[in-house]
Formats: sequence, C-alpha cells, structure tokens
Amino acid sequence: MAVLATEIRSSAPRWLIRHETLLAAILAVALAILCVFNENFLTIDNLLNQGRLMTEVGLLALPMTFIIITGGIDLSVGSIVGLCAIILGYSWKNLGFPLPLAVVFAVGVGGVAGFVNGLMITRVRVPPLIMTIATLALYRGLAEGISQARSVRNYPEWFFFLGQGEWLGVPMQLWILLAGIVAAGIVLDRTTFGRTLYAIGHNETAARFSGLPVDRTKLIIYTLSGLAAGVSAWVLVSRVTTTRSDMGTGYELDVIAAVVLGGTSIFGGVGTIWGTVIGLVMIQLLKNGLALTGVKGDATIIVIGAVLIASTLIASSLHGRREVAS
Amino acid sequence: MSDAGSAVVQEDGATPPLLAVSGIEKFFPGVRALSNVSFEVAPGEVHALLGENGAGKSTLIKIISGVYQPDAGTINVDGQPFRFLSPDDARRAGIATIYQELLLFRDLSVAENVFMGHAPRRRGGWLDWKAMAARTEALLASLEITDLTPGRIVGSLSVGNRQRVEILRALSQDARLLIMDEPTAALTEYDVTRLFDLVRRLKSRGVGIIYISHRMDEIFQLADRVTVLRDGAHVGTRKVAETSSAELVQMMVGRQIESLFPKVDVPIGAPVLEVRDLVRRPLTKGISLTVRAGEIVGLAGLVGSGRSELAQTIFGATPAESGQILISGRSVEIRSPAAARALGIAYVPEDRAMQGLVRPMTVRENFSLASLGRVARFGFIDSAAEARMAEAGVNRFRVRTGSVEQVVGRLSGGNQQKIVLGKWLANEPKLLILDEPTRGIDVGAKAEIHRLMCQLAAQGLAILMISSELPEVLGMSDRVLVMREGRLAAEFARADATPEAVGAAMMGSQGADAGRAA
Amino acid sequence: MSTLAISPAQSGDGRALRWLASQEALLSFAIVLIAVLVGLYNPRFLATRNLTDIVLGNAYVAVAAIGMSLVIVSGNIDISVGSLIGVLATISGSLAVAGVPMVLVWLTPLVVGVLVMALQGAVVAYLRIPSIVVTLGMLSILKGGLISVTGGRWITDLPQAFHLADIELFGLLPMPVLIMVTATILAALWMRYSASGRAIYATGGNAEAARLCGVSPRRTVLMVFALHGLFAGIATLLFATQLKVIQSTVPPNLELTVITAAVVGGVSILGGVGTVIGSTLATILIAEIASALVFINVSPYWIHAVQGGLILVTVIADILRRRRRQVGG
Amino acid sequence: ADKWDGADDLPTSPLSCDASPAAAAAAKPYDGGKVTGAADKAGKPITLVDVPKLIGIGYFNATTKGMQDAAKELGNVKVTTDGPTEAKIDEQIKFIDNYITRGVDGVLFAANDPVAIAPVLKKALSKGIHVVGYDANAQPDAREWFVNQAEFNGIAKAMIDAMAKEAGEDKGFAIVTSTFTTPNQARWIAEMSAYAAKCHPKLKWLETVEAQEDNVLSLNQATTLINKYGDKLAGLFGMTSVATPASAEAVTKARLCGKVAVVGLATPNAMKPYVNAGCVKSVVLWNPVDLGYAATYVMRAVVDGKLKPGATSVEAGKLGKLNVINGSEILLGSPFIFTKDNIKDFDF
Ligand SMILES: Nc1ncnc2c1ncn2[C@@H]1O[C@H](COP(=O)(O)OP(=O)(O)OP(=O)(O)O)[C@@H](O)[C@H]1O
Ligand SMILES: Nc1ncnc2c1ncn2[C@@H]1O[C@H](COP(=O)(O)OP(=O)(O)OP(=O)(O)O)[C@@H](O)[C@H]1O
Ligand SMILES: [Mg+2]
Ligand SMILES: [Mg+2]
Repeated sequence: MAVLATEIRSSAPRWLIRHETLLAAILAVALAILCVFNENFLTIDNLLNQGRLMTEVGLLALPMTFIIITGGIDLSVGSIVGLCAIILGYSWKNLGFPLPLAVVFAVGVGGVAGFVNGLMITRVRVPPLIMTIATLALYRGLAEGISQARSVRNYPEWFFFLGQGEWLGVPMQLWILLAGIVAAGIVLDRTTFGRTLYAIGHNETAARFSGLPVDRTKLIIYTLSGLAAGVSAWVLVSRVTTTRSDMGTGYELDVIAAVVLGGTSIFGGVGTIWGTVIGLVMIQLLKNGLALTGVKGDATIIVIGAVLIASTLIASSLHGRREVAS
Repeated sequence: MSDAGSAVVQEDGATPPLLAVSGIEKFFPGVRALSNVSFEVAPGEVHALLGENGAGKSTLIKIISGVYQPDAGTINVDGQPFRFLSPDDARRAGIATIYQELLLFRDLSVAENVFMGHAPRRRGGWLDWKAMAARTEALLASLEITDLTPGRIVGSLSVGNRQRVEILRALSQDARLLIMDEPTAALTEYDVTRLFDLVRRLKSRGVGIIYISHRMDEIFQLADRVTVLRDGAHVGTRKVAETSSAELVQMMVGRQIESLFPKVDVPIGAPVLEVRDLVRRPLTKGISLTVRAGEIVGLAGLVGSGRSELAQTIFGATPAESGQILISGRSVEIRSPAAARALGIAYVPEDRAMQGLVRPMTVRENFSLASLGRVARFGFIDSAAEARMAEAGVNRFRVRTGSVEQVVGRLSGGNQQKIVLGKWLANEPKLLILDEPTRGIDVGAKAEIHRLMCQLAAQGLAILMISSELPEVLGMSDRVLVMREGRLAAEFARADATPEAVGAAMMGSQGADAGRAA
Repeated sequence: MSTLAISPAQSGDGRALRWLASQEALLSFAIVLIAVLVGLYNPRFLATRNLTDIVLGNAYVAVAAIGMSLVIVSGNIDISVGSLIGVLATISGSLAVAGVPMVLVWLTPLVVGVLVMALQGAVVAYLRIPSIVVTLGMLSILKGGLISVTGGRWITDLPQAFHLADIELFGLLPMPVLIMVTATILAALWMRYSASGRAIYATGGNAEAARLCGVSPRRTVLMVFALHGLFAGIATLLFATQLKVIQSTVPPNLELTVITAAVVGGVSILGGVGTVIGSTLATILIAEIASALVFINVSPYWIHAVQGGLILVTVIADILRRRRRQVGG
Repeated sequence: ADKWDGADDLPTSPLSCDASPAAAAAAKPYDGGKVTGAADKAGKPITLVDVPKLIGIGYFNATTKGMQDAAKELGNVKVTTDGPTEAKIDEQIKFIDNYITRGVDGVLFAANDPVAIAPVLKKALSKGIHVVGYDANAQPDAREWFVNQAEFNGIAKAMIDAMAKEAGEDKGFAIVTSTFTTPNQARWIAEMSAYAAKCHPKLKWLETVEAQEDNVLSLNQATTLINKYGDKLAGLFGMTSVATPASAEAVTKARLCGKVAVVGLATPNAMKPYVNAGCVKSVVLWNPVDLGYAATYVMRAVVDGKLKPGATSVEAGKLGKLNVINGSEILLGSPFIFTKDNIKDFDF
C-alpha cells in the first residue's frame, strides 16, 4: 500500500500553479474580449496608468497575503492609510517637520499601528479579525481627531514626483510596487520566514512545538502591514496632492478581494504572491476595461463580484486540499 | 483463511451473527485501503481487530459506522442487509463507535459532547438539559469516574479525560454493537481496567463489541476472537483461546519480532538535564530530576498526573514560574520552544496530530521544520539539501511513504510518529523528551522505535520518556520516576522497578480515587 | 434572562453565579455603568425618552446582529448583510408606493432575504467556498445591482401605514423595541433548547465531529444562512420604516456595524461560541456609547476615536475574562 | 461650538444683514485653466461625461435630469453620468481617468475634493478635453469654468435669516452635516457662523454633528441633539439633502413640530411631507435640475467658443443670461426657498 500511496502526494505546489495559470487564463480571455471592444484598452499608456492607480492597494495586498496565509486578517489597513496620510500632513504643516522627515515619521506611525495589532494578537491572543475591526474604527477616529477635519495642501512640487512622475517611462510608484512584489514573492517561497508562515497557517501549535518563532513572525507581518499602509499613504498623498482623514476608506475589502481571488485560502496555509498579483491585475483591469467599453461603475462592481465568486468556484473544484488539511 | 473465521461462528450456534461484513473493498485516491475483507461479530462477543499501522482497521470500522461508503461488499445486521449512508443510519441500527481521532467540541460541556446528536428531549422536541446532566452523571458513576462533572468544558480537559468523554458518548447510545478504535491509547492501566470491567458487563448483556488495539495483552485479556488485517487484506481470524501472540504478530507483520524491549545497558555519562524545584501551576508543583547522557529515564503516572505539563514546561511551551533548569550543568532560562531547541532539547509531544505534525504539509517539509536553519543559508532554504535531509530520515527510520512529497496527514499513525521523531533527531539534540512515544503504534513500529531509542542512548543522548504503558516504562528505562498530582512520588532503579511497586506509587495511598480532581 | 444568558456549555447548577462571570453580565454592567456616569454628568441622558430612542434607533442593528451571530457561531461570516438590507428596503419601499397590500410589503423583504441568504448558504455549504469570499462577492453584486436598477432614485411619499417603526404599543412601547426583544429571546431560547440550535454550535466547534454525531454541517450552515436572511428581512423593516424617504443605496458600513455588535457580544469568530443575548446587549452598548459621547460634549472630531477605543477595551476585557476562565479549568 | 473656517483656511465674506446685494467685488480676471489641443467641435455633436461626487442620491439625480433636459434641447450633445457609489475622492479620480483614456469631448464634475481632483482634471485639459465644474469646485486652474449654484455667503445668509425668523433671534440651534471634511458643507457652515456673528449675534450655536450621507444615522444624531438640549434647542440645520429630512423626521417623532424649527438644504420631494405638515417652513435650495442644465449649456458654449476667458455672461437656454463672477465662475442665481405654497410645483 505504501507503494500505492506514492500517487497521493502533496498537491500543494502543483495545485497552486494550476490555480494561478487558470486565473491567468481567465484574465487573458477577459483582456482579449475587452480589447476587441476598445482600442484604447491594450495600450502601454493605459496599462501603465492602471498600474499607477493600482499601487496603493497593491502595496497593502502583499503583507495581507502573508497575514491571510497564517490564517489571520487585517481589516485596519484602510484606516492606517488614512491615519498615516494625516500624520504626514500634520507633522509637516503643524509640527513643522521637514517633509522628508514627515514622510518617514508617517510610515513609522503606520508601522507602530500595525505593531499594536500584532502585539494584541500575539500577547493578549485577541483574534485578528476582532482586533482589526476594533482598530479599523480606532485608527480612522484618530485620523479624524488629529486632522480636525482639515486637509493639508500646497505640498512642494518635488513631493509629487513619486505619485505623478515617471522613471524610464514607468510610473514612479509602480517601481516601488514591483520591487515589493519581487521581494515578497521570494521571501514567501524561498525563505525560512515564508515556510514559517505556511506552517503557522496549517497548524500553529505544531509550528510552535517545532521551535518556530510563531509570535515574532506574526508580530512582524502585522507590522509590515502597517508599514505598507504607511508607504501606500505616502504614494496616495503624493498622487492626489492633498491629505484627508477619509483617505483609504474601504481599501481593506479591495485588498482582501484581490488576495482571495489570487487563490490564498482564508483558512490559512495556502497562497502565493504571484496569485495575489494576478488577482490585483485582474480586478484593476476588469474595472478599467469595462469602463472603457462603456459599462457603468455600478454594473462593473456587479461583474467584479461575480468574477470573484466564479473564479474561486472553478479553482476550488480543482483541488481537494482542504479535506486532507482538516 | 477467512472461511476459518466463519467456521468458528457456525460452531457458536444458531443465533445469526449480530454483524456480518463480507467482501468489503475501499479505495482512496491511489490507495487500496481494503480488499475483500469479511468477518462477523456474534452477540456478546468481543471481536478484536489487529493489524499494523495503515493496515486498514480504522477504515473498516468507519465503513461499518457509515462514515465511508464501501466500494464493494455488504454489511448485514441480524442477517438483514444494510446500507449506511451516514453515521446517523448506523446509529439507528444500534451501532456506536469510539473513533481513533478524538472528535470533540472543545467549547461545549461534557454532557453536551456525550449527547450531541441524540440528546434527551422534552415534550415538543425541546432539549432536556436536566436529563442530559443526570444521565451523564449516571454514566460517570457506572465508570467510577470521579474527576469529571457534566458541566466541565471539554476544552479544559486532559487528553486522558477527553478519551473518557469519547467512551461515555459511545456508551450513552446503549448500542447493540459497540466499536472501539484504540480506546485505551490515551488511558493508563487504571482506566483500562475500569474500561474492561465495563466491556465485560456489556458483553454479558449480549452487546457485540469490535475492539481495536495495538496492545497484545489487552486482546488476550478481553477478546473472544481476533481478525488480523495486513495492507488492507484479511489475513485470518482466530479464536483467542487457540492462538498465541507470536502467531498473531507473525500474521500481521509477516515476520517474527525478536524483542519488544531491546534494552541494552550503555555507559551513563554526565548530567544533561537537571531540574530543580520546577513550578508551573496548576500541574507542576516543584519537580526536581536529573537525566544523564546515555540514560533513558521513564516517567510514569496516571493521566493528569502532570507529566506532559512537566515536559512542556521544560520545553518552554509553558514556561516555568519558578525553579531552575540546568543543561549540561549550565543554568538556563527557557521561555519558548525555540529557546529549548537552541539548547539542544527535543520534545516529541503526546498529541501527534495537533502538536507534532503539520498534517497538510509534505514529509519533506515536516522533516525540516525543527531544523530549518540547517538547510538554509541567510534564511534562504536550499530545497536540494532539504530533500536530502528528508530522504535520509525516511531511510534511517524506515518510514513507509511513497516519496518525501507525500502529504503527512495521509500516513498511518506509526509512520507519522517516526516522522516526528526524525524531525527532531535531524536537529541532533542533546536531550530527547518523548511523550507517549508509542501511543497507538503497532508492535512492529513500536519495536523499531524502541530499538531506535536504544541506539540513540548508546550514542550518548539523554532520554526522558513519558509513558502510560507500564511494560514500556519498565522495559525501556534505566530509572523510573513516578509522578502523582504534579509531584514526584517515587524513584526506582531499573532493578527494583516492579509493576506492583510502580503501580502502587502511581495510585498513591488513597488508591481508588486516582487521577487529578479536575 | 440569566437562564438564557448563561453560556450553553454550563449545566443547570449555580446559574446565577456563572452568569455573573459571563459576557452578558460584563455588557449589562458596562451599559448600566455608562448610563449612571453620563447621567451624573447630564441627567437628561437618563430620560426614558432618550433611553428608548437609543434602543429604537438601533433595534435594526440588533436584529441583524442576531442573524450574524448565528452565522459566526456556525464558523462562517457574512459581509453582504448591509447591502442586502439596502436592497430589501428598496424593494419593500417600492411595493408600498405601488400600493401593494401592507402585509405583502412587510413579508416580501423577509422572503427575499431568506432566498438570497439561502443561496449564499448553499454555495458555502455545498460548493465549499469560504463564506467570506461568497459574501464579499455578493456584497458588490447587490450594491451595484441596486444602483443600476433604481438609478439611485429615492423612494418618497410612502403611505403612512408603511411606517411600522412609528407604531407604539400602549403609546409607550415602540414596535421596533418590542420586535428586537422578542426576536432576541426567541432566538436565544431556540439556540439553547432546540436540537438544530445546538447543531450550530456543533458545526462551528468541530464540523467533522458534528458529522459523526449525525449532525449535518451542510444542512446546518444552509439553515443558518436562511435564518440570517430572515433576520435581515426583519431588520430591514425596522430600518426602512423609520423615515419617510428610502435612499435606494446601501447603508454605509452597516455590515461592519453588525459584525462588530456580534463579536463585542462575545461571539467567537472561530465559531462554536456565543449567544444572541450578548450581541443584542452589545448593540445597545455601542449605541449608548455613541449617544453618550455627544452628551458629554466630546469634541466631535474625536468621537470616532473614543468610540473605537471603547470598543477595543470591551473586546479585550472579554478576551482576558475568557482566558481566566479557561485556565481556571 | 468650535471655531469654523471651512477647514480650508479661506477667508469668510458675510453679506450685509439687510437685503442689499454684496458689494460687487472688483471684476477678477479669468483664472480658469486652459485646454490644449482640443479638436474644434463648434456646432458638431459632442459626447460629455458627468462625474458627480457620488451617484444614487436625490440631489445628483436632479442634476443629471437637468443635463439630460439640456442635451435634448441642444440636440448635438450626448451626456452620460457615471461615478462612485460613495463620495470617495480616489474613486472619483479613477472614473475621470478612465473617461480620459476612453476619449470624451468634455468632463462635467462635482469635486469630492478641490485639490485632490486637480491633477486628473489638468490631465484632461492637457489631452484636449474641456472641463466644467458644477456644485463643488476644484482649484480654478484645473478646470475652465465652474457653475456656481449660489455663493456660499448667499446660502449662509438665507439659512441663518430663516432660522432667526423661525426659531427666534436669541435661541439656540444645532447643525447636522455629512462630514466635517466635505468642502461645500464646511464652507457653508463657516460662512453661516460668520454671518450669524455679524447679523444675529444673539443666536446660540450649540453643536455640530456628523452623520455621513446616512439617513438613519442622521435621524439618530438629530434625535440625540433634541434629547440632549431639550428646550434649549430651538432649531436644527440640515446641511445635506439627507440630513434635512432626517432632522425633520426627528423633530416630528419627538412631537416638537413648531417648537424646534428645521431649516436646511434639501430636495423638495423628500421634504414635502414635513413642509405640508407644517413641521418645516423653509427649505433652502437652488434648483439642482437647473444647475445640471446650466452646466451642460456652459460646456456647449465653451466648445463652440462662445464662452471665452474675459466673457461677462453666457446664454443658458431657458435660464437666459447667466453672469460670470469672480474670474471663471458662472452664477446660477440666488438660492431658492421652497415653502408650503411652491413646493408642490417641484418634482425631484
Ligand atoms: N481519507 C483518506 N484518504 C486517503 N488515504 C487514506 C485516508 N484514510 C486512510 N487512508 C489510507 O488508508 C490506509 C489505512 O488507514 P487506516 O487509518 O485504516 O489504518 P489503521 O489500520 O487504522 O492504522 P492505525 O493502526 O495507525 O490506526 C492507510 O494507508 C492510510 O494512509
Ligand atoms: N486541567 C487541565 N486543563 C487544561 N489542559 C490540561 C489539563 N490537564 C491536562 N491538560 C493537557 O492535557 C495533556 C495531557 O496531560 P494529562 O492531563 O493527560 O497529564 P499527563 O501526565 O500528561 O497524562 P498523560 O501524559 O497520560 O496524558 C497535557 O498536554 C496538558 O496540556
Ligand atoms: Mg486507525
Ligand atoms: Mg501527557
């Protein structure tokens, strides 16, 4: 029998590849159809521009993938973006920080916000969803309180380079996102850190009993999430040239949608960065393509919703990993 | 061979067999778990199922209790053919099952766990909580269990007590056929004897019983007949009276097993682990002990005596509140398993599925889990090295798996245990703590693991072995420590560690009402 | 009350004592405490009028939270409920304006709610898609669908009879409050004393074990979602009949409000734990806090921060209390 | 109450207390943006996109209606309305961006944030797309013209005067607004406080609360205010078409009609029940249908080259001649007050 057992083997890597190729296929088909309908769609210009618009959410999706792989979730990212944006403007305008310092400070605050989530989740063992639902409200509240409903404007021209400038014809912030993607991707499937994430997601106790630094790892990923939110806020402010306390509202759902669409299992243990990237691109280009083809915003979200369910359905029909996992 | 089995029944006389399965086939993706298995259970008979890990015992009983559907074959109850599409069908047909995996609701009370699915009702179909509590009390009394109350949340119970809850649940259905899949795996001798009394009582009431165990002695104490499976095939059925343990082992393993406890004396070295007044409430109350290089120290005790807690405290999973731990004479602070690992401490936990393995991960991934540092450079995993490490482990411990890419969750118990062991040895520890190392493992694998322990000891490893199986403790240890209610109750040299002496020390003076008042 | 409130895990004896250690007790205590403190600062807060208004304006959240609690206890989650309520409100409103008999106007949301949620439940239970994915998808389908159908046209000049929420029994007990209380008590009784009620805890606690006990996790999940839809329907009535206008858009962040109410009420996001009494008390507490902050003149800019902070505190307090219980064994 | 400066540090300019018109500000030179490389579509059919703050609220449904009316009259204009479902600036930006890529002749917008929206509007201008704002302005150089429904100080005067008349000169009032960050509301409130201080110094400003664009929340907030202040509260301002009916409902539910005055910005249909019941006496609003209508005409005029920098007025169909004020804005007129007598004549 042990011989026979050869056939049942970890379908994990294979399955994931299958899932992503499948997604990629769906994506390709969708794009093909869309560009038949609209010549402006498949132009370098438009695609790069979409990349620009995708960056804020994209940056958040990377650590979110880590977090969801460990079986956790972070609903507070949107609020942290708002908080960091405000901190950026406030520390520059009201505390008189030099702008670069203000940026660093804002990103730092983002890190702290994420760290606090992580701390409560690891030390007090508050379930991630509950903790981050609470901080979703709290951090947004702080943003409103600190800003006193004031938007900070009139940033110097150079500050907008990140959000509006280009380098080698590619939007500045897209470089950051690309770097992030590559880094995250490598970390996730090549390093011990990445392996630890999967182990935690599948069986936290066993991971702990194997001497893996479970709590530290979690602390790190939630902090990363906060930092990413900080950077994302920086990019956003630089793109829209002003800070408002309501920035980033509702990002959490966009991010989660992209991640789960990318095949990351909300139950933990399964997922890749490449999947997330495809998920991101898919949502962004669907929205854009449909809009260009004359589909209105409301109809577009219907399609997005349907695609989310449908593609997860197809993907899940392709694997039986969950059964073994339980 | 199988007709030998049915022949026995004919002699047994007129009454149709309570249960008769024949020609059962079961395939899992890539595995033929059962091929043409047939056997019968008469009313009032205890019928043992024997076989190596992965032989297909659990699969067979899961088919009988409606969890799986057979791919071929028939099931008859009282001569009537039945098709069980769900566990509920089987229950209605009077079949109750204690599954091998503890399947409980952590957040619910003992009473509710026992009666989930068949709770006593009031008029209008509303649940009757009072009756539920009362009937649970009654069951507890019938098993003479004093340290459980119907109201306890199961999540707060010890492994041993959880096992008891499983038993209560099966009994609560007052079934005509009771199936027990390794019910004693998590029990100590004391619980086992109480369970046996109960089984005999049921037997006398004409209840048929299918009993799975890897403990040969239990089978000879309890069973009337025994059916042996090997690699999913029905090897034969024997009357216990007419067979010998040697024959059964021969039938299930296909070879002789020279000795189950191949203990050899090796030179004992310097102390590796010294523990002084270790305290971690509620269960570790000031423990002092020493384990030397090359020494195997057995730790005996009743369920709930706090042995695992002690182990887990030394291992840093539940850091000590006070007291001192010395590794190789150096006083150390162990606040996490990671720290323990760094100090060369390895812990093979008693709960294989929950604490030992990441079941959805592959053999390769599990092997390297405790020693990722060794196969990684600057945090980057060298998958070739990792594969090599796993291959080496698989060969060294004779793990029966198709490849190192096999998902661990699908290996049978024994092989899973070897992987937990191997994963830790890959880290070349100084001190090895084994918590119930052979719980639920077949004689073949057991002998192998014991041989391994001896080899390791010979190589100068210090071993602390927790076991609820007295013969194992006595057979493998250089010294035997006995824990009772969180304290060390006694210590025996190998020579004067007799079953009676150790047993008495486990029970303590008060004897009967053993176990921690939970 | 206490008999219902004690966590189902405990047997009859010493209920009162156990209740004191329960989440429900913690919440009730917090509710009273805040009332007293704020009352001292500004007695108007304690005016019956104000207290009923607090409950009245949030009864619909409480009712929706009942359904949400069921869903979460069963080990799932639903983030489409806000959009669904928006859709149901519009449907019911349009019918009312179209002059359909009131009975139908009030029943339709319940029926449609059950259908939509049952559909999602079926996908979750039988096609094994994680509930968060299904409901996330449904969220945007409903949201987008509502606008593309109505074009966002407001529904105005609703018939007076439509306004269920304005009915006051014996001139003092407002309908929404009555419905909220009845729904909570019935749901609580059902969850504790019915086999299917317990099946929810079993499914959420350990689906595999549930199956082996003859409980069907799939049917349970389906049922739970259907019921959730029913409560969403009822919530819709309390929600939509308060005003003479129905915005045919989805109420912003309602799903989060409802989920928050459930988890603050002590429902474990991991499944298998929680009572609907808790979620209702939590709704009241959260609403009370919101109102109290206005009464004690917290700077309007800081209100949301303080609100978030207080919620966080309640949640953590509960976790710590739980942990002590666990260790105490 | 807190100091109110519209959260954007712009100066307030309260009108004079009597009806005398504002001291005509010295005619400012054109300060709008320039479109580059726009194809000459004078007289030719054009397609426009209208991106309001959000879709699905009564107010913007009305502006859309106005645009469609205008398009029908003009015949050679096609306008579609599309936008975010919540008043989110970055969503709005994405919508405009997509329409730029898709290619339209002109963009009509109502900005969620005057500054944040600027870059994308400038992008449109640079791609030869005409940009005209309405309802909520952007930085002047980011659009060509802005159709101003009514000047902030005009609205403020109308509202405060109405409140002083209905509640009484020396009474207390509170405000229910959407959020403190919504530019228009913030400006109005700022101007109101300035005007109140100047012309009705005895009016007591008790409090201002946020209620998003959420009518149940608005109802709860208004109710809380009523319960908190009791008879200290003589009036409620609703700053949005959502907040005003909700406030009126709160007053009705509290059985305080006549005791607590409700004044606010709102659309007639939503207010009819309360106005007819006599619970609300005056609803301040310009006619948003006209606003959309005017915006479309202005856009047409711009494309046809009839409205050039420096122009002092523009023809806007049935609305006749509209004046250009401070540089690059077109004034729709002074705010309109709906009352029991005229409200039935409006349906939006
Ligand atoms: N769900 C499953 N999917 C695939 N293979 C399975 C599944 N369950 C069991 N198997 C395989 O079927 C064979 C029999 O397993 P089973 O659990 O019945 O053995 P067992 O006799 O109970 O072993 P043990 O004594 O360790 O409990 C094993 O090879 C196992 O790997
Ligand atoms: N009262 C308790 N509350 C919570 N967990 C417990 C309790 N008692 C035991 N456990 C857990 O159950 C596991 C088994 O411990 P147990 O109570 O069986 O004592 P033991 O000496 O380890 O007996 P055995 O090793 O035979 O199981 C331990 O890992 C411990 O964490
Ligand atoms: Mg088995
Ligand atoms: Mg143990």
